[in-house]
Amino acid sequence: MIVTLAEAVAELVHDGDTVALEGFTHLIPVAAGHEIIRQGRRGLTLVRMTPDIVYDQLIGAGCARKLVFSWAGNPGVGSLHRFRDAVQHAWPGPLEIEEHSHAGMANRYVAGASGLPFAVLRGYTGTDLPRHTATIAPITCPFTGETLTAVPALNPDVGIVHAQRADRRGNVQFWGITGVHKEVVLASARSLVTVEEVVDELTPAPGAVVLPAWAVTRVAHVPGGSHPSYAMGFSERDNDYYQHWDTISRDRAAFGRWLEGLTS
Amino acid sequence: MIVTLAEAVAELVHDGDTVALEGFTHLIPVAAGHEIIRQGRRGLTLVRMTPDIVYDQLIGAGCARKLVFSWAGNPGVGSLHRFRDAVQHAWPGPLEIEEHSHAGMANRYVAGASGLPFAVLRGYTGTDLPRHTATIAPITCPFTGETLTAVPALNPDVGIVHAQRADRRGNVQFWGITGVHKEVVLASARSLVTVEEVVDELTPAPGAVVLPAWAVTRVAHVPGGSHPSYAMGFSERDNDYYQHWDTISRDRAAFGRWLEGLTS
Amino acid sequence: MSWTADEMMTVAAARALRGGTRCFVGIGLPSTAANLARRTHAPDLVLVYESGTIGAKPDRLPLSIGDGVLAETADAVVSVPEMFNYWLQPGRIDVGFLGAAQLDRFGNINTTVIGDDYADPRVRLPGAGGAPEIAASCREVIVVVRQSRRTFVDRVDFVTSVGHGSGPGDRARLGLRGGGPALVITDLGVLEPDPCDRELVLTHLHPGVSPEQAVAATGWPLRLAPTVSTTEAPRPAELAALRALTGSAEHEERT
Amino acid sequence: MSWTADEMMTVAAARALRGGTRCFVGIGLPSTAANLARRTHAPDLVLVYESGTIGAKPDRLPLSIGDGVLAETADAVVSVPEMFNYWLQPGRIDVGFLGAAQLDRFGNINTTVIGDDYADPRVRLPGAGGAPEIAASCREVIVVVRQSRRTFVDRVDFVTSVGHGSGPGDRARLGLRGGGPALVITDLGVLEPDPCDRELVLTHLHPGVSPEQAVAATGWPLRLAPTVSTTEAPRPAELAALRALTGSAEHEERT
Repeated sequence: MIVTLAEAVAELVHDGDTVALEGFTHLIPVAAGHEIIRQGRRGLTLVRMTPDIVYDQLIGAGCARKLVFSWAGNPGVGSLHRFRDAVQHAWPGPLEIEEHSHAGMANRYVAGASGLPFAVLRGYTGTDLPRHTATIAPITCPFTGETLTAVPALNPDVGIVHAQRADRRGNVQFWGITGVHKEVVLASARSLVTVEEVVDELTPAPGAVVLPAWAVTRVAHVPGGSHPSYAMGFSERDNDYYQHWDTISRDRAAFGRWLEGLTS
Repeated sequence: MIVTLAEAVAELVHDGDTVALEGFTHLIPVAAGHEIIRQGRRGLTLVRMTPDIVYDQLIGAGCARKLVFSWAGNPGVGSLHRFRDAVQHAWPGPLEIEEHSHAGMANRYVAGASGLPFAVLRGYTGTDLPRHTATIAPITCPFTGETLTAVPALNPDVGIVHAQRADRRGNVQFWGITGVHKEVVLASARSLVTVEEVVDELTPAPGAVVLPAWAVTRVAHVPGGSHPSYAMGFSERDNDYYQHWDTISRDRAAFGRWLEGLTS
Repeated sequence: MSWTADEMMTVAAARALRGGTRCFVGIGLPSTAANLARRTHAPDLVLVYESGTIGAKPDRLPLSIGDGVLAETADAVVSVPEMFNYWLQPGRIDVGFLGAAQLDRFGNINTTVIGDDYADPRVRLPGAGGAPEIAASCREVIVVVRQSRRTFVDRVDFVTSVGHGSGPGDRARLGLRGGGPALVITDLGVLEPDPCDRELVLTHLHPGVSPEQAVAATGWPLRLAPTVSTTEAPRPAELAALRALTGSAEHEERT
Repeated sequence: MSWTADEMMTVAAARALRGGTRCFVGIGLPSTAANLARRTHAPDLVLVYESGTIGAKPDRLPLSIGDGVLAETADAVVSVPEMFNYWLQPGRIDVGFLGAAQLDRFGNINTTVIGDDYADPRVRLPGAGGAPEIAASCREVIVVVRQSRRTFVDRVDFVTSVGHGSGPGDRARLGLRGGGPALVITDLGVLEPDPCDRELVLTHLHPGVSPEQAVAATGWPLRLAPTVSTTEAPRPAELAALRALTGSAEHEERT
């Protein structure tokens, strides 16, 4: 149940898989993303509400074939230059995109976690998104006749998140901003949770969510595994790094040097 | 914001209203139900997943015109005799019923809390419920063509629950088995929360749900207001009373004496 | 050590649960059996109650599905909508434990009304609760119910929870993803669906029960499996654990 | 006390928020304005961030919508699906604060792509995030954006979030239940939809800004309201609170 990060990625993530690394600003599994780059995965469909630095890195490193997302930016800083370079200039390769809103993505994970093929929301109406995204469809309420919007379930092959703690049996606990953590783990065929610490026994904490070990495929002990994101109670968000990434990522050569540093 | 129970019921609950008193075994707002009986409300559509003693009492007292529910029994004991008497013998008056499953009722509250007209689930298929309940309909996934089940949102006029604590501004906190507490408060046009205690400031607690004051209409301080149900951290379930109710409720005359004791 | 028919039924139901199994438990006999299994051969059995408690480890028998001891000892407590949507519906639960007021030859269950007229029932029962979706979504269902002609009927008056419908292929046609009733454990023996036609046939008799007794207590022409085994009688350790759980030292002689 | 155009814009946006208002806040200018309002005239303003924090009371300016200080000081922290489904979608939020890369005369917003070809954009922007549903469901929307011909365009290249569509009645026809953009607050002044035709017209100019400047910075023939008021300049207390928040003692002279 508890394995090394390298073992977990080798076992769970295969070329061509649909992979979701989630964490809404908080508890982003960045180290796991780096391990996917190191192991040289190719042709991935990457799913994430808010592709940020780690997805910029995965895209720039050539791991991705397609991106499913709702907001791709460097939060508080600006653009994702590797993402833009891929979309605007197909570098290092073409990147197909499937674009949604946050409400749509969140509900797609909910449907996935619920074993339903689709979710219903009030969303997208009047926007240009449905003209470019095939996975948005109208649906009629059988009781009122009102038209709403349906989006299909997301069921990634692999869902990956970072969390504060696990116990030795693999029960996982996280707190603070929990985002879509529970949904992505439950929606995915396989799941990996990287954790700050492994303890003998989980103790209850306010706002804490617990995922039982049997709902998680693998746990890896990766202290600091969410840097430059943070793990409430363990680390602070490294805002300087987000700024710093802007400089690295603007330039293909600078990015190349960063990538070499990561993989060598 | 914080008023007496009598004031809250007088202000919020009107003859003919659709009223949901919720609490899944835990935190059932029994005292509020008794106050509705005392104030002599009539023609109510009562909604509750698990009508138990307090709904038996409301039905026997003649407050209800209709019951929307998924499981009507005396948990761990047996039947609800006032409910059965109403359905089988129209005593003290006819009782219309709209019958669902737990999964359906829970999702109807979710839709109500979400501002959607309906919810989708895998449910009811192959059962006889759709033949007798109009609020169950098939719905087709626009992406896969699969047929699922839709149920309409529940949006009661009044939603009532019991909770452990509120602060003086009316922020509400509850923990333990939280059932559909959040959903029924958010789904209802008006809401009342009876609480064990009113404190200066809420302190975080493991598993605690907080509803901000602006999402609740009225709070009433009613210590012990869930008896014979319980409030975790404040009281234990009075299992003997559930047994005792079986004796009282079997007999119209015994029930009449109980009712007289409540209202005089 | 002597034991009652209900004790035999509960022990047989407990034995049907393997370690590590995620078990959706209703109150009453299923809860007693599941807790007994956790105390005896399956300490890592995962108890899931529809009140939202996942992995409850009660040190006494809970008296309701919302007993405080369940929340206090659970790995996680979730809302009721989450329980049904995230945990039951996607098929994460291995075994659903159900009772029945009526049960037919295909394991369809009625807990709604007795009588032909839903609008004017002879007996109004509590209704569906979580059962229809437990019956639909768990990988398999175990029914625990006392056997009698009143309960084991040729055709249920109302299908509250679908068993094997009207026979082979029905569950698939209806889109039900769980396997349906795999075992019906009674105070007389055990019934299992015939692998071909899905009709419940008698596969086990509890010690001291004759095939004729089981047939007489069944409202359809009960078929016997090619081999009908005799259930192993409750062992002293099982009985001791059960009685410690239920807090009843007294027990009736089995007739 | 001198001040910059951005400071004037932020102060004007803060003033638009009344006490008790539930405000859905994005990071950047909206967050600064909302936090300023909470520090000055609206201490009981309810800040809601899409990361799931309800009633956050940060003692410093959060640097991301998922800043730890938001979770630590919130009345409640909920999951992201719950935030969108239970809190935003049903219309529980009074004011949604949005930015824009492009904005047209009806207050429609583009944050997706610049250029005519979505598949081959001139500039790929971050995308929708929470904006489409914030624009749809909040009782009203306030847009905070610097005014220029590049941003204030006759027709947005991509409708990410609907304002008043193509005019009166469009929101109702689309089934959008919130009121849409009520104010567009810029570094030059304030625009509001005309009550009849819903086109944005200039209603306020910040001190020292001429109508010609505003017209020149707008990509459609900007209409002026019958009365164009002058915004009250930032008061010293407002500026002091703003600079304490942003931690910048230094400030540029307004040109």
